[in-house]
Amino acid sequence: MASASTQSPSTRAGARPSDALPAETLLKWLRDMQLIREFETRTMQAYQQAKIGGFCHIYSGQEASAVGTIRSLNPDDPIVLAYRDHGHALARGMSARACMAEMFGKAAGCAKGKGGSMHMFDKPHWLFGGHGIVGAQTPLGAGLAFAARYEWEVMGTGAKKVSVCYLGDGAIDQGAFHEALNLASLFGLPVIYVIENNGYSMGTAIHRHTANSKNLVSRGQSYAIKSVEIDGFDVRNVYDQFKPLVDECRDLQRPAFVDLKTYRYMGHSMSDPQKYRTKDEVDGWKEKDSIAALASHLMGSESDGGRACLSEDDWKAMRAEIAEEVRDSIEFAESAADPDVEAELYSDVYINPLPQSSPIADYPHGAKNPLL
Amino acid sequence: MASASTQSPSTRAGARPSDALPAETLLKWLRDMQLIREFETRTMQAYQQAKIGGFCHIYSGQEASAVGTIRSLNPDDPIVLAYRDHGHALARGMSARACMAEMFGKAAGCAKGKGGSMHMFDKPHWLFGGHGIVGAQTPLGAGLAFAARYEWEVMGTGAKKVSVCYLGDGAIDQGAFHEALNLASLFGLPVIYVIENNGYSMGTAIHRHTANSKNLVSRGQSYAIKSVEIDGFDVRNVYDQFKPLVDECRDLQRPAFVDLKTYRYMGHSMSDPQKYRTKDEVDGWKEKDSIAALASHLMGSESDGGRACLSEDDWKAMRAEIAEEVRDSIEFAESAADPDVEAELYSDVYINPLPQSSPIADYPHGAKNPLL
Amino acid sequence: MTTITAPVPSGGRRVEHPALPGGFAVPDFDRPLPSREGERIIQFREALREAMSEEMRRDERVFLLGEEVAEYNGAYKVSQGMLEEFGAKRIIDSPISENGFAGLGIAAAMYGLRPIIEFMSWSFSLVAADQLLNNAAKMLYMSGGQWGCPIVFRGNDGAGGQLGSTHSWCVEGLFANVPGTKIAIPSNPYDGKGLLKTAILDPDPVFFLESERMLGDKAHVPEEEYYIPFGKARLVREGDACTLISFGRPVNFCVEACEQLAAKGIECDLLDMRTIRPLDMDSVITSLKKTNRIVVVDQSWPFASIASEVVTQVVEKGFDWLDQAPIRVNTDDVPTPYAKNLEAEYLPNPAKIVAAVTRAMA
Amino acid sequence: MTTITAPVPSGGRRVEHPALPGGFAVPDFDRPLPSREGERIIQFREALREAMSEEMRRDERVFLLGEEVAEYNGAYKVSQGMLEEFGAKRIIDSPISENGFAGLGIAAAMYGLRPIIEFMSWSFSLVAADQLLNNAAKMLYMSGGQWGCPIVFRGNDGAGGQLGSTHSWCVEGLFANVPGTKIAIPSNPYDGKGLLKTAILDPDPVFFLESERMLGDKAHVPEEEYYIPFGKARLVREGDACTLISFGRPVNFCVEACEQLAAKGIECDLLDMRTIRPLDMDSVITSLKKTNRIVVVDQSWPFASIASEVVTQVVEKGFDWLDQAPIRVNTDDVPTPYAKNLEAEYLPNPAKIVAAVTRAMA
Ligand SMILES: Cc1ncc(C[n+]2csc(CCOP(=O)(O)OP(=O)(O)O)c2C)c(N)n1
Ligand SMILES: Cc1ncc(C[n+]2csc(CCOP(=O)(O)OP(=O)(O)O)c2C)c(N)n1
Ligand SMILES: [Mg+2]
Ligand SMILES: [Mg+2]
Repeated sequence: MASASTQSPSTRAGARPSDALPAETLLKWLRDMQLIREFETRTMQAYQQAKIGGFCHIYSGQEASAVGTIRSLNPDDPIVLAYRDHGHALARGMSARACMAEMFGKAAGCAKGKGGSMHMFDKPHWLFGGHGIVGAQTPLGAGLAFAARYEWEVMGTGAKKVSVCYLGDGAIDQGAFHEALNLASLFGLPVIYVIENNGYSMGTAIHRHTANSKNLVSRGQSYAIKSVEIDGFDVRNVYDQFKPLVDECRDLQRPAFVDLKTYRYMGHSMSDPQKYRTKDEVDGWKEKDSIAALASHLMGSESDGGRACLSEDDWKAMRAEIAEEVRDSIEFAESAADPDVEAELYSDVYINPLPQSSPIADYPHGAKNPLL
Repeated sequence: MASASTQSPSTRAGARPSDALPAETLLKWLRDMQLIREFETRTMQAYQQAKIGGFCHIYSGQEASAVGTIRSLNPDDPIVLAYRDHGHALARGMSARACMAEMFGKAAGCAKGKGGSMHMFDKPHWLFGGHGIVGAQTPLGAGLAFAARYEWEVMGTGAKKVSVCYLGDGAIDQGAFHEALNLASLFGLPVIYVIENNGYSMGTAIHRHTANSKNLVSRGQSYAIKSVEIDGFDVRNVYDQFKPLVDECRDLQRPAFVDLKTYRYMGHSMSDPQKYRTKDEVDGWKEKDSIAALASHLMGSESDGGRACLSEDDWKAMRAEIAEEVRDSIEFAESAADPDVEAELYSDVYINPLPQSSPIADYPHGAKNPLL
Repeated sequence: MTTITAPVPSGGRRVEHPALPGGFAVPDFDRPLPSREGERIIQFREALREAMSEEMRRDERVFLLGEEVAEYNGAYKVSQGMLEEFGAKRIIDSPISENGFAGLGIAAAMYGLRPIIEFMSWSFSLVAADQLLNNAAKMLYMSGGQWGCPIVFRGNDGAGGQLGSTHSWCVEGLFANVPGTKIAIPSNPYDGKGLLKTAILDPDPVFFLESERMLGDKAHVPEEEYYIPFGKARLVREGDACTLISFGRPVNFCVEACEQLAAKGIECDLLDMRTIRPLDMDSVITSLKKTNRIVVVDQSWPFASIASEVVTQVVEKGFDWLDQAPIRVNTDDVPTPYAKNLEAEYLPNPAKIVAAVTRAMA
Repeated sequence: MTTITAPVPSGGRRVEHPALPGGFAVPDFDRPLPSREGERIIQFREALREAMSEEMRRDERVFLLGEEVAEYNGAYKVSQGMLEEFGAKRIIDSPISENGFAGLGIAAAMYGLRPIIEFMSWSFSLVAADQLLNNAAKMLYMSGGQWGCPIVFRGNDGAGGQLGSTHSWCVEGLFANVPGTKIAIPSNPYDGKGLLKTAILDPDPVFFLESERMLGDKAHVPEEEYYIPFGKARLVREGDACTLISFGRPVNFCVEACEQLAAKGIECDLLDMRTIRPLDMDSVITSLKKTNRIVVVDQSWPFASIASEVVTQVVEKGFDWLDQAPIRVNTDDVPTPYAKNLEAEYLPNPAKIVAAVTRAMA
């Protein structure tokens, strides 16, 4: 192995694609991941204090997946999610305030408090929602790719795009996903299905909920879709494998299927006693923690293959800054106004509300979303 | 190749499983297939005379599939079908009269005229219905296998059974089928999914409706299900390949997936102008006609590998007898009574009808089905 | 999507909305509709085809997707010739994956296109119920007004002539309960065209319910472009004996019943509701004030049906004008039978309607 | 299946039917129900568990299948401990494949077993709508009486506390339109147990709608075995001012409203319908004759809802007894909002019910 200390990252022998990226980029990833971690920690607290209601699914542990994949995309590539969606929303650029306020059910939330934790929508960031029904987002992923392709191919107004549709390992058991895979392959749709395979569908281990679980890629392959496994616990690795796939799908306007191995640290939702796994198992994953791993890479010396662009103090400062940002989001959410019942309950049902649509009342036009 | 003329079929060198069967068995197959062919021809006539209503899907061309597979089963192995179901019903043992009368909408029909062409049910013959919604029968196939397995395993009252679920190539695009495959594999259900792959979903050629259509077995394999292709146009071949599979699935209580290649001679339904294929294509298949092929095998000399158990006259007589049986079924259906509106319209909605279930009328008990 | 300013039909206007960059077009509904009388006699299926083709010519964002719509020219020939005119990128054959392609259309609509999704039959839409009711109907609300879903789902609805239990659904009996969609059910070619054109321009999800049994019906459909507003019932016949309320195919049975009743000197108001959501109760109550009697004819099952809703709203809004209880005529409350005689008895028909009106007059 | 004679609970009888070899058991509904008062206080979820366990002990054909029902002990702990008692062959964890496992259960029921299929929430049953409505509801009819479908589908229904648009379905607003199923909606632990036991014995498909918000509710549930008949409303309170009609969770809001009204001297009849199909209109009309006023409280959307049906049948069967138009109280006609204040306003509540009764008394 050549000593690389004097070479620029991009010319290092055997370099991985992410090695070619400037240090600031990787520092941003670290920040993104830490923001998610911190955000989720505070989300749990707020939930326990009954400030957040409904179902709430924590993303801690899976940060490398959202950050590594989203950073491989253009900002206007459309994405669509399942209900475990806070991490992707933040990685995509939603402010912690808008995200937290949504969970607090406030008018300043990304969906004016109408969506909640499972339904994070962010139009300015091309985020087509978190979706609560398992698998329901998978035909949407195909539709986003269809529309983007239609735009450049039929209308000639857009660039080639790739859409990314995230789903859990439990969602592959839904028929909708298979219909979507077939449509994507048949129509040549540039959509990448990322299975965030954390090994469990709620309390059911993957081998107990899906057949042939060691070989998920064969599901994608059976539709003649390029299908790859990615170790999703290392953000640099996610980028290294995912970015070329995005480029290829964009270029060839074809779908792909990714079995991205990851792990969630917390329960399925806030009410999960987690009897289906051992503390040892969880701790085993935590030892490889993606945030710690990236921080140590960035702190490591170049001779050890590190980036030497982050000191302990920097890292501490970054964490403090993030803690402050999240604390601020809680404060913001807490003091923000509830949605106005008069204005909001009956609005956003129709874009073009018509008289006599309901026996109860007339639908008014909705107030503008603060995010837009 | 040893001269086999003096050997019993079962000891012939290189013999296929069907060669071990007595001549009567193969003659019965021939009769079954010819009965279906003749039945369908007369069905078309009756439809054109508006004696049969609704949608009507003709099975001609595919006879080897129903007969070869059903003859590999025990009479109490449960089967379930799509809407192209006359052939299977007859092969399973439904009388031509009950089948024809059903299509004529008569009380003597297998479902008292309530089901029609697409919904052939026959409880005494363990036929759990033809089903009109594409793919809807596929979870039922898994359920029949589940119940049969539960019966011997949990209750200890039954023998090991295999259920067979038939579907068209178009049905593999329905999500229900994938959910069923996963359940079958995961739960170890003895169900064989037979895709009667006639190359078209209505007017859409298979490569235009499903991805990777040359390799359908990979769909089954991706669920770790044993998956085989069978040339389904030769009834002996169907039996030769299907019978061992049935034995294996029964023994091991496991599912299987069969891509059975076949072809339909007629349009998708009675109203299909068939512009999507050429006459040449159809004629090409007709040259290999399964009935003609079996007849010639049975007429052929043993030295040519034939069975020498059928003369031209026998064959003529058999066809005449079948023609008479089908003519009789038409006559029967025509002169049979309509369902009695008073007795039938509101019955069979509930097994245990309760007062005040409907704002319109009370539900009575149904009359007994004449078949039962 | 790159912002495309919504093309506007002549006389119409553009309305801006944050969920729809480029806004949406509203036709000039004040312009009187062209005459229903004339010589340009075409089939219902042709009227539907004209509606789609005219809007596809104006707006490149509109496309048609469904089973057998392209190369087969439509299972019922509604889209005949459209592949030739618009090409395979806009007239698109789909596999039998209703849940999948309904969802595909929904996302395409969110993105900025204007999909028309054909269900060969609405009976096959039950497998897509989740996409229709959770996603199409609620996307705007769930997203806090960020994403609308300007899409039309259309296809055959109701019994089609001995198709049996699985193929004879009247989905309006189920789906109308759900807020967030608009539901149109035309009863004749003229309305079919005018309502479908309105549906395609409308920025909200529209369920458009046709009837296989009417696709061959013929009537004058004017050359001139026209749009029929949603939520405006049509007074098909006038009379003061009783108000008949219907929508879709049974309107035609009502016409027949009215003729039979007229022969006996009983003249009825007949209202063709044309859309179910919105539901033009103003016209119903206006008529009630004249007749004081109501008969509702609905080809779906009775329990919790549109007919129940109409009766309930009549009672809520016009109780004091009622001389006696409104009467509903639905299909019978059983799965659709196959046999011809059972099916004939099952469906609403002129005789049942005449009987109901006679009862109302008693 | 090998004919198994249906086990019969003490005092009951066996009824033969060609579609069910071995017949089906009908409990002794003439026996008076045990007292609702007592010391055996358990949770709603325990009452449901007892119902299933008792029937599973009696009848080996009964099994429970659904997501997380076995090793996880139920997402809402309804099936806690059942895996241990009955083993993994009868308490079965399923993948997230509602359409698939609903269909699996349907065929198992046709074959001769007695499945209980748990939907973690009925909100997740929309993906299974085809199996529920085409297959479970119609199998007996389509097959001309050959195959019944003795199956229970059960799970949480209705808003569960800020679960938002996709997770708050009241499927009775959709599914009740369809003939062929029975629909039970208990409002308390005592009825929950008695109705579920009846549902499991019943030879027809039963949709059993629970409520996440009530699973922790506690009440006396007697030791003694009992079955509550379908189609018999329970008169929860008596009065002659107004008839309140409800089912499921909102019955509890009605009780609260009645108490508030009683404080003002207004005493109402409150009917808990307990089942929707059948619907005990006899009891409704009997009460109407006393009160001449009706308020219906239904937590599904108003349009073409059970409330619409009740109003319509009241009008059909009791028009002359009505002093004024019946009033319905539904949830608001919008997708379910997430925010706490919006959701609270959206749902029926005691204040709205009091207002409706007050309006009815005006
Ligand atoms: C159709 C449907 N069925 C069931 C549920 C309830 N449910 C929500 S999440 C979940 C488990 C999904 O697991 P997975 O897809 O692996 O995602 P993860 O939670 O691990 O991110 C279940 C059963 C649902 N939301 N939708
Ligand atoms: C869910 C659903 N969608 C559409 C239809 C209409 N339809 C009936 S048969 C058919 C084609 C099916 O083809 P295939 O499965 O290959 O069977 P084949 O007719 O060739 O036997 C279609 C589209 C239906 N019955 N159900
Ligand atoms: Mg998972
Ligand atoms: Mg086919």
